[in-house]
Amino acid sequence: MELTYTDAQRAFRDEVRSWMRDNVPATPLPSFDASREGFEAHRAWEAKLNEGRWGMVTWPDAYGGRGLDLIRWLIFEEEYYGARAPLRVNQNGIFLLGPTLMEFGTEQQKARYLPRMATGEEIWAQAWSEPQAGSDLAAVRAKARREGDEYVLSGHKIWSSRAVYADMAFGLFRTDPDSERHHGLSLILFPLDAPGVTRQAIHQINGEHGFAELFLDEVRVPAENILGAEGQGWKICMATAGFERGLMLRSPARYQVAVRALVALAQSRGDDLDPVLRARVAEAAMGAEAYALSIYSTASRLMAGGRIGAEASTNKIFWSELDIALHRTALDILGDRAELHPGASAAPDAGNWLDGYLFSLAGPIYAGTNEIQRNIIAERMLGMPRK
Amino acid sequence: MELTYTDAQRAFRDEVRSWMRDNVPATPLPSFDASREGFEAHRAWEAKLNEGRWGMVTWPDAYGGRGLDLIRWLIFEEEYYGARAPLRVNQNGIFLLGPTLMEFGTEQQKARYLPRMATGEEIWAQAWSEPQAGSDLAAVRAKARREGDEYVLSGHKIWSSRAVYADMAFGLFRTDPDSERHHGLSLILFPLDAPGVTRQAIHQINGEHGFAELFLDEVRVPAENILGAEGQGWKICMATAGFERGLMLRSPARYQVAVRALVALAQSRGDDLDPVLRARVAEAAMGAEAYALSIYSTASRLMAGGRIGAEASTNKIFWSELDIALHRTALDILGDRAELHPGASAAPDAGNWLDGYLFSLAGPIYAGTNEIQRNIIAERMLGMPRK
Amino acid sequence: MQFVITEEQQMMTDMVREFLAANCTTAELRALAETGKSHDAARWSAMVELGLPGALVGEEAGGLGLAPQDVIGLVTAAGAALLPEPLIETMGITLPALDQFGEAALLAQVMAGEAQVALSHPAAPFAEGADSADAILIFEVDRVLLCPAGSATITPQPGVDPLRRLFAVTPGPDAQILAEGEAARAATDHAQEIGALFAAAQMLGIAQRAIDISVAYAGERTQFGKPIGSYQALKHHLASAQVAVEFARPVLQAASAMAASTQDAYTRARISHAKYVCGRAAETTAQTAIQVHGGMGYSQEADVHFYIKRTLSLRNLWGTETLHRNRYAARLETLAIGPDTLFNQEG
Amino acid sequence: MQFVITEEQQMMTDMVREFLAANCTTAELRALAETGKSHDAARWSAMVELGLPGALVGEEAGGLGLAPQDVIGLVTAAGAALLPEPLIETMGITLPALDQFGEAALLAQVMAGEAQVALSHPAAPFAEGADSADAILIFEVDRVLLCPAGSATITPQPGVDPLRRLFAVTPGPDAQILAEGEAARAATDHAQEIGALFAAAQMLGIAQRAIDISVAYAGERTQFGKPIGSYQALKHHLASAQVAVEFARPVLQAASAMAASTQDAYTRARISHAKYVCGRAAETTAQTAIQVHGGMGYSQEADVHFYIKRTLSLRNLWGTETLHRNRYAARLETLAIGPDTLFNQEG
Repeated sequence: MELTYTDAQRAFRDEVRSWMRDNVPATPLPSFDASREGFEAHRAWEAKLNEGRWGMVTWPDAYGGRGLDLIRWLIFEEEYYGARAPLRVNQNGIFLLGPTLMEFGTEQQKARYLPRMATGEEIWAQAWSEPQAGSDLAAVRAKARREGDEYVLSGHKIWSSRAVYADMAFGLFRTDPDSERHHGLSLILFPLDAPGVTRQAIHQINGEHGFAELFLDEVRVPAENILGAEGQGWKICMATAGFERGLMLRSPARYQVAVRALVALAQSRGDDLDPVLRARVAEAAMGAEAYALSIYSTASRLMAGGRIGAEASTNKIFWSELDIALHRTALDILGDRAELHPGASAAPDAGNWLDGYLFSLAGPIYAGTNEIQRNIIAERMLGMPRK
Repeated sequence: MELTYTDAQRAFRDEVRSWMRDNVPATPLPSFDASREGFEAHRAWEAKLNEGRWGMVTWPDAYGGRGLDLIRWLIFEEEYYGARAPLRVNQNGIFLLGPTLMEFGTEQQKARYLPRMATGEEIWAQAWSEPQAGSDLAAVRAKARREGDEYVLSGHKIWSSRAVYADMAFGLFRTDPDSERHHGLSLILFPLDAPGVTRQAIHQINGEHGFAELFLDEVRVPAENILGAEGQGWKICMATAGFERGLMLRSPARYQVAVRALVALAQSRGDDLDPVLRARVAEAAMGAEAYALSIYSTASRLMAGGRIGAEASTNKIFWSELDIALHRTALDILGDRAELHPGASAAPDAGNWLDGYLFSLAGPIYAGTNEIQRNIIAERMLGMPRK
Repeated sequence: MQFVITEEQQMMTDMVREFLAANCTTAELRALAETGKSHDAARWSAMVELGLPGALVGEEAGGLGLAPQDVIGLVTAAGAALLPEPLIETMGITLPALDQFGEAALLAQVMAGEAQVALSHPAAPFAEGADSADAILIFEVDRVLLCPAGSATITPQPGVDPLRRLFAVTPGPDAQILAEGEAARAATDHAQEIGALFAAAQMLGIAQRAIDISVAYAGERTQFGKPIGSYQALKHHLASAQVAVEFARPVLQAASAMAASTQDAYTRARISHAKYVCGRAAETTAQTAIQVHGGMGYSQEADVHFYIKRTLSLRNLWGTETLHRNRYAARLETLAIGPDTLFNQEG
Repeated sequence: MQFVITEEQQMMTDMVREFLAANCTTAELRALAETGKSHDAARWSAMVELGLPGALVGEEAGGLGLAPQDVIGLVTAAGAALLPEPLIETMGITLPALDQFGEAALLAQVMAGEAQVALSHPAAPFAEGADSADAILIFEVDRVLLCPAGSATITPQPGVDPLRRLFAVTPGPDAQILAEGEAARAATDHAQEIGALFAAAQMLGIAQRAIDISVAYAGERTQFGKPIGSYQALKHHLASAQVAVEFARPVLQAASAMAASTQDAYTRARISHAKYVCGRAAETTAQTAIQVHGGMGYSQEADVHFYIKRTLSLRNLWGTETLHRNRYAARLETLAIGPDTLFNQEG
């Protein structure tokens, strides 16, 4: 183990830091889940990022990246979050579909989709879940029928993140009408403005609409929009879910920045801070640090040729529980001002803690509930009996 | 609600307190699970208690009790624990079999067994579990064969509490050899010194032997030793388990006395006590108080004609988790002396915290694991689906 | 020693529970929230009709002359129903204070449904519905003021609960001083105790309701071919939540029975205990409820979000978890403890 | 930046793990405990043979010249195996100190298996095996003493772990002062850091082993007609325990990599972090293991009890949970924090 950065890594950090200092908007952008205006402001930011070639630094140059390794990706993320740069509106694209395309896409598909992903020209939504297929994704009923050079998509998707304003979606469809469960499924990409697509915003707990329901009625897309072969959808989705739970869904830097804010909030209380709250701040900080160390360790292992396995499920559980604990601690420090929105004049220190807390409650649910993750850990990692 | 004691109740408390002050041994008796000597010392204490007519105050006078109500029983228990009187070596008898006999026994059985239980002449062990029938009690395989006026008992029992030194046991046997699961079982009383009974002590985590394995080889008992009718064993056991989890298995006073000691331990640290530990002491005290209030409330309800239902399972979970948390807090206060036995000269304040902690770890297991209790709460109390 | 709800108390609770079931459904709350208001005039009139706002006011002053323990069940029910009108504060704090300070005319108006008085207190500083009140009762550390609505400066303080319209209040020159010094301190302290007790009760109601709707949802929603409520993990989550509720309830009840004398140190410790454990129960349960509801729990389509939002308010109102735990800890260090002290009171 | 175990490190760990699997089974530990002893001479000789006691001593002094990160895997393995002989303290603290203070003769004797030196330190006051040692190394706050066995007064302090024979130590007149003042303080501080780091490692080993034996037991034991390991409640208990282990391991590894400079404030905070989370993981896991084993877990028939007992010692040795959490909290308040400080070191 050698836990110090090389000079080249330090220089890279300086480069990112300097660019972010010059380019991160001074005032936070409006939320990309609350209005078209906020969404487009984030798209513009993605374009700006791309100008600096920061769209996705691990991708090859040809697709708009810099061909960097995972340690540099982590350094980039640290500086990105450290600069409080805008959240990535295209996270479904760059962190989920991107790696999937890299592994399962054709050369044409990579060339067609990745560069526009890096520039923010095409912002992606996910379209996997259905009303009766939440944790049980294999219960997908939406259909894709092959007709000549086209697939015709029909069905009802739900919990499609970003789909209210996004341009494109990647969805799971049953291409074999006689198949059951995880057989006969395919992953198909489709434009959200295609005829036959109706989007309906879901009002989430904080009033924003980060999710949509999608009603697909005979939506026609070229047959080349299939990712991988017909019937490979399940396998590809599981690989994508691996990325999701694994390295890229939640940057460790996110929690380290949140902890920095939490410590500042705690310190603003001076000696009035209750020692139990001080201890909870310390525990949250330990959690954020442990998560970061774990991701660095995984990144090192992957760079040495390893792969992500079932242990990725432990990440999902850990960060989602950390996120709730961290935000609860902040609310407990805020006391009777915890219920106020940041805009309330009586709560100059309220910040985004309330919103962050509400958002954190989704953590144990989405990208596979923590119950499912614990099943996976027990059965695949520990080898406990399925039935 | 009227939460003050009547004058008569106060007078009763004074009477108990005064008797205990005069009679509780100044030095603690040796453990009844560690040696025959300790066991017999506790039997002698039971006899002494009976002289004061304190064997089981809720029982009718005819059986050695005082015919008192449950509130007075709680007051008795408070003074008993408050005086740090010896643990009841016959708790299997007075708290489990006693109430069961009262409900299901014949007049002859009551007259035969209850008075000797009150005096400690007969100390009882429980003989339900078997190696393959732990949480799954309906998997019992030990057999009772009717031959004329006798039952002939054979089988292998385990986790029989007190059975190493006790006189009698109440066991669950399959009287119908063709029966399955909870059908065809009967509850039969048998002497532990009968020919064919072999007892083997189980060394528990703290080195004592509170449990035994029993090997029964054609043990003959009179047919009148059956409690209830043949085949009623399951129903009766479940009623007994209700008493166990319910009101009488764990006196609230036990935790209130433990909390008093915990507070004293914490206060002996003065300003050195870490505030987080102070908070945990407060939480333990709240738990002990909540448990006591809950039992008072249940007792009042029972006196008004109510019955104990599935909510008894919540008691078992609550006190067992409280017990662990309370003792862990004490060990954390003791710090580097926590691992020492009370006899160690370097740990004058170690008390019985270590032993209490180890004992507390059995709480979530015995009398039905907490997993089983949570199933019961979910299915019977909340009405969630079984399958 | 009778630790049971009396028949009269149970009847009162049942009556209010039925009223709320008929008149305060979550569908109605959604409709109300969409209007941007937080009070429904018709529902308030009906509660006035039932005499509820004056429940703790003496009969000689036109109230029902009840004690805190008589209404703890109805406060719990109001919590479960997420009642948005300020019944609990009005009944528990505002009207008894108006009575105490001889404001008979305003008291009578409020009991007749002809006036509304909003409330501000150091432990609950933002006055709910101050914009539609006729006057604001302001407890300060050593003053109690009654301020005509027109004279106060109120600043909206938008919060998480769509059914709580909050305002910071600065009393104006027309504010009338009801009490000062020791009398004011006693009144402000008393208000905090009742506020904490009733906040605890509402949270207990929320906790049980959140369990109940989760059990219902888990019985209907299927995944992998069976109801999700048949999975042991969800069963155990909800069973644990129910355990928390079961051991908060008797603490709350005992606190309510002692609440006639809020100066008593044992009473205060028990109110702190109740606030602490009811708050824990509500928060754990609301989180569990969201988890059971999955994505629906994170949306506004299901009702769950209402419960977590109300809990976010109530947990920190009338003293935070930290404050109440520390009060309880101080009791351990200053008053006798042991099994015979369970029902102690001073004097 | 290379956050991976090197091949050499892995080989060392595997070698020791295999040695322990062959020579330190729980059956052997039971047999040893029954003799009333806590050390097995043959096993110690074999470890001496492998050069393990001198692993951290420089090659010029006859040791292996390794760094803490090179042995963290073997310390973890020793924890998992419940190794009763004092390898960890000897290797980590005693021999490096003898080397530092120029006690070359005694150092050589210990490395040759010809002498044993027991250890006492303010953060681990009771010297294990002092009755069979030739000398006792005594760290005090500002003195370091080496006391011939015959000169020290030792008082047995019976403890929970049958494989730890503990003694309170009072140095006698023949005790030799190895260091005083600043030099002693630095040595005592350094010993505490290494002690905490290695206690953390042992607890991590215990945690993983306790999970592993529980998984095995849950796969064999049947109830209600199926293995208890197929019940979701047990699966989730063990999965949660595994999560705790997964996020303690990288903290421990990082701490070991920084442990060459224990004066560094970042290093100390990370060692505290490691001790805290490894202790939590071990305690939670040992409790879970007892629960999974049911009645057997509460008896001495199964092995589980060994793990909880060793954890009871290690959690409070070399600084309690409270101390380490407070040290970590102080770091937050005095050193820079944020995503770019993860691998910071002073100077």
